[in-house]
Amino acid sequence: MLSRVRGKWSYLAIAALLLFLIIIPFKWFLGQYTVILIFIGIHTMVTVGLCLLMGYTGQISLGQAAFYGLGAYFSAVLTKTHGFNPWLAMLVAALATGGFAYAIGFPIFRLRGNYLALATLGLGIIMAVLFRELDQFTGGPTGITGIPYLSIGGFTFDSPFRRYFLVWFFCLAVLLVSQNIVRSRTGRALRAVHGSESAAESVGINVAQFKVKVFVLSAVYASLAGSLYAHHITYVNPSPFGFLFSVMVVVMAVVGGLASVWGAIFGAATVRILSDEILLRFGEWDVIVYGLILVLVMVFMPRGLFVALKEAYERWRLTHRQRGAEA
Amino acid sequence: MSGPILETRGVTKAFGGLVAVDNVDVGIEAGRVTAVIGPNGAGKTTLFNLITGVYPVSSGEIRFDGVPLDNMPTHKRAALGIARTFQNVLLFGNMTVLENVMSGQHPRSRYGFLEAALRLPKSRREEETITLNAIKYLNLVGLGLYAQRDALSLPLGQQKLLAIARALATEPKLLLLDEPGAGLNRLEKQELGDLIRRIREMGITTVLVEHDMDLVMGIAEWVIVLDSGRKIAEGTASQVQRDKRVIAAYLGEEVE
Amino acid sequence: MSPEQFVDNLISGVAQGSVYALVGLGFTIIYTVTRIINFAQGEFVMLGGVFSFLLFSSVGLPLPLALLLAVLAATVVGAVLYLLAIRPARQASVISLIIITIGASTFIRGVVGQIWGKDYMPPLPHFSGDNQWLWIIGITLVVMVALHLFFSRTMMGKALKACSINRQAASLVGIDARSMAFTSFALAAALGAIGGAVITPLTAPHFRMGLTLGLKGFVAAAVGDFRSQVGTVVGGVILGIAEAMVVVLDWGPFASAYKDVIAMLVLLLVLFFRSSRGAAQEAAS
Amino acid sequence: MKHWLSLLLVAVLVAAVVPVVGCSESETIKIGALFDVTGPNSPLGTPEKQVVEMMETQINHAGGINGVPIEVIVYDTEGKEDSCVSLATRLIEQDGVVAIIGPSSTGESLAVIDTVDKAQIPMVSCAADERITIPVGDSIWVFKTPQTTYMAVQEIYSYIQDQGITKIAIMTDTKGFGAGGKKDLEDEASNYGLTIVSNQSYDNEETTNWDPFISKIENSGAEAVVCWGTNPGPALIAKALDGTGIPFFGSHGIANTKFIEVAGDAAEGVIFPVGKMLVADQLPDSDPQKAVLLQLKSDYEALYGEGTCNTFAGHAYDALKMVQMAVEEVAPDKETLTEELKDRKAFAAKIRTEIENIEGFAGTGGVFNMSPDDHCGLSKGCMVVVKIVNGEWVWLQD
Repeated sequence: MLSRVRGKWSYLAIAALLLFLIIIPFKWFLGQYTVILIFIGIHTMVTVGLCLLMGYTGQISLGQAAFYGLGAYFSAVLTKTHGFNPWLAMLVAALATGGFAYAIGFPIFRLRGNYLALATLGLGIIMAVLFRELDQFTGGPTGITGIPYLSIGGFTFDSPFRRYFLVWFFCLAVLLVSQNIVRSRTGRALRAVHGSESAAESVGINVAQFKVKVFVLSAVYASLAGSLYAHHITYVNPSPFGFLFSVMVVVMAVVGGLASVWGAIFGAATVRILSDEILLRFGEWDVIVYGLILVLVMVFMPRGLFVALKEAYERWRLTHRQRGAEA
Repeated sequence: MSGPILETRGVTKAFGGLVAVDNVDVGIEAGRVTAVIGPNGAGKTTLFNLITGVYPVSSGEIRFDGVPLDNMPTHKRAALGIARTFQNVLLFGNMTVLENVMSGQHPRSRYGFLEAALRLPKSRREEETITLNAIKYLNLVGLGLYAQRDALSLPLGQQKLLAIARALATEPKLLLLDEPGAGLNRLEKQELGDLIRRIREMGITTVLVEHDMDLVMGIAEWVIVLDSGRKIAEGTASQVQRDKRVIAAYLGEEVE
Repeated sequence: MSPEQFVDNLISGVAQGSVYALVGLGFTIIYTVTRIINFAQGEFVMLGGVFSFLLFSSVGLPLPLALLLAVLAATVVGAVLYLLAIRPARQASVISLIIITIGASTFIRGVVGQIWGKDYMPPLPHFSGDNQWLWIIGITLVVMVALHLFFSRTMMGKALKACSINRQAASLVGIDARSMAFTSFALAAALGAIGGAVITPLTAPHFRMGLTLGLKGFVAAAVGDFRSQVGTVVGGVILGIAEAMVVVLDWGPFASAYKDVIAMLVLLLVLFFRSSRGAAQEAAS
Repeated sequence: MKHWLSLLLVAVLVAAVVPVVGCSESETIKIGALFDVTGPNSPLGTPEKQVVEMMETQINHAGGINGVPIEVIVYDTEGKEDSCVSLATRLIEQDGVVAIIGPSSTGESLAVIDTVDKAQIPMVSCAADERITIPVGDSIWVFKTPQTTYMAVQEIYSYIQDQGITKIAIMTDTKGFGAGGKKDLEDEASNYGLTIVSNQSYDNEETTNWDPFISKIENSGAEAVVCWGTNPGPALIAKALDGTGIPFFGSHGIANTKFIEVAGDAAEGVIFPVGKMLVADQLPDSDPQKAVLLQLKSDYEALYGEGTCNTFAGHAYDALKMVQMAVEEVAPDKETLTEELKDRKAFAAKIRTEIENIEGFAGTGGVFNMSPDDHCGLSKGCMVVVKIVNGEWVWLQD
């Protein structure tokens, strides 16, 4: 059980990751990779939410782009049009998006399985059209430009280098919070819902409520990610918040390994690095190679990269120990 | 004996034209082990589902501890103290043995998303209690050694015990066991009988649906017989065995 | 709007919906046999359209032959997809298989764009006169009757049906689940390609056309819960009519731009209705 | 076997992230290009990419710029704003480009402005929307080459007015290009004595059933349809309109042979505003653009086939040409150029200044006169109205 990687190990892993993340921008990575890492952070936040929803609770969502977009647009409109403080806008965005998810959560989660997939897909499509068509608020297809940067006191996050730390601060916070939730009473309740809804009800778990709560949580994560996106690019338009984004998040979640919070980083990083780094070397063939790699990864590592790596490591450790014992 | 902990009055459940439970009045005495028996399709499991709130009743009333249950959802009934197991076990396959039992502690713990997310002291304190209690119930059913195994890696007999432990972890007043003996061998059934007696000693009222008459005769202090959705007899085991209607209902049916 | 126009638009909506239904049936057939939601279904539609054009215009085959060969070619692609990408992934969970189909879809789309260009191709000529919509409805009906006969009369069809009802039981009576999965992919590809081929006289085929038509087919299939062929056809046709009627009835100034929203809302209503009825039925069984 | 594969994959990922040690400091002028080659705008991005690749070869064949070869690094954005931003950063930080050409679409261009502005690298966009360069104050580092939608609307409206038409139906693509057109069409109609009697939007990639739209137009009493969008929507609408007798007016979004191919017979008689590329051979010899247009056309079509050259290739051509001219202006000989290349930031800043100073440059899109207040540099008269006759474009001179 992934969630049960015992405490010591996972904290060691977090420490290593932190170290890695802090060193990266200063070493050769300065400048070059910060933007990709920013996007990995932003997408990880959305993916973690979906991991909680899909991997732990067993509820599919093909509409996460809607919440991501709501976060971005709330931040954009509130700061640009209404002159809100960006942090306040971000908070309002998260609350409003969460509230929206809560409101639609109860009717949507009366549906199951394929119907749920369709309903969330529909939600995504409807929101994408609204972003485009409500142009008195959203600026239509060309969107909103000149969104201000986030800042603390006199310190403005006006360079990718600075925003890198900002985004990963949020991303790690989201990961930690998710990890804590997964290992708690609440996390067990979520997995119980995945395991068997009837049995979950029979031990006093309010199934409908937990589904909605985790849906709201995933929406809040996506909204925060969207706000960070808006303040990073300083521009929003409808196209990053369409159906294809929702599908990409599902791909990231599955590639990372659905039932693991930390796998989300692997998933987001793999997809992002593939498309923005490795595949560039293939020129126009990039999408073809991307498709091929996706198929191969899933054929050979059906439970995702994170699990595959962990298993590979354990096998290595096992053989290593045996050899040590023989010697 | 302090009177019935659970009472049904004129409970009826119809699915479309099919009446699965027809005007059933039963009273379950607190602290007793009661068995519900009857041929296949008699409505035993449906009765359980009505008591636990899986379906709403078509008509009639169910009172638990004097409280009318009406349309109360299943999870609230669990919180009130009604626990159950399932014919098809329904363990949480994505958890370890211990975690299965820990999730049973859900209604007996309070902390939620926020405390969990921030790992507030409350969450840690409660989590400790939950773990200790879960281990207690695991030891009670004799699975303490397997705490860290994946739940579904256990053989069927132990899975059924685990399901009972999970139900016990909700700290119920009333425990409903749906065919706990099905699929078990003789030895396992004996152990099950012992376990049910121990549960009784803990002061928990137990109702079981069971086909194995030896098991029923061995542990049930009161037996209720259903046939085609109707209650046709009730009494002590020996009283029921002599009842003509019961014999008639079972004629042609497989009697184990 | 004159009554004739209204009827014409209704017919066009039904025909458009028939195409969605054909695409959706592909989803349904693969799903019932394998539990996979095949995100590459849209690419079969694209292959049907693009191949029809290429065989007709570039190779110069007569139209009926071009259409037939295009559908056959797409069918082969569907079968190969199964053999190369789905079958080797034995341990994969259903969600991993779904991601495989997403990867395969990207791959197929990319290859077609690379080989035959990324620009739009001209529409094919109408099959006859100016009544392509009627052709589409007619062909869809024929396909549906053929499917019905296939599932009820032929050995293979019955085996597929058995497989979709209960795989374990089917394998107990000697039906090879793998060859059924293979058949389902080929059949789904053929259905998608027929959808792509019949719509080609009314649209400009190109390598990305599968994205939207695939999505619409998904919606149609989802209305049928990916199980019911009748539900899929109903879903597709409702979607087609809703899209046409939104434009025709023109509620407010933005109606045409909100086409997808309204079509989606109509479908969601159908869904909630179905699911509340479904819950009642489930309880009854 | 399987874990080997996983390890291999990880190794590939790591290898890709670790930069190549000791990048060779070869003497080239690096210019970045961001085009949507595989995404929704690939019909635009593909010719844009092809034309810059062709020019790179041409320029280097001729000895580069003042003896220093240029290197155009083209990345495929797949039409995604976020990819576009990280690729722009990559061009700037890793590849060390002195200027960027593209992106292909309005959304991507607006998304990437903050990045180039902060990095202080000049960018010449190939997308049409006015908002990319208006106001210039948003970023002094951003230029663009295509004619604006506003100019095109003015051209076609004044033509329609001359025909004595007063009631029009407009059909616009919901995406950026069409939405920009919709706004200008609505705003300008009254200035030309036109009333919009039917105003509909369509999704270009999604719509296959055009009949309901056509019915609405027929019932509105419109005397003409003005359709704003890129292929294939306008072509399919023209086809669907065929037989109703309502004339079809298009935008510069349909300025390619694809439109004629897709619309078939319905393309006959279609009238639309466009840059002069399509009618280059009909221009009088006095037209300053004629030579450059014919040259590009023959070069491009020699490489990629007859009838392939279109205005989108022209936009990228103009963009690269401007950068080339600015470089030549900054460093008129090899020595200064070598010197300039040592301080990339300063070089980029000088290139920006020189692009802003470009005056009287006869490109494919028109004669560009850049200034600190105008980063598009085109004025009315750079567009003409053409009509499709026998599958050819014919210039309708006033």
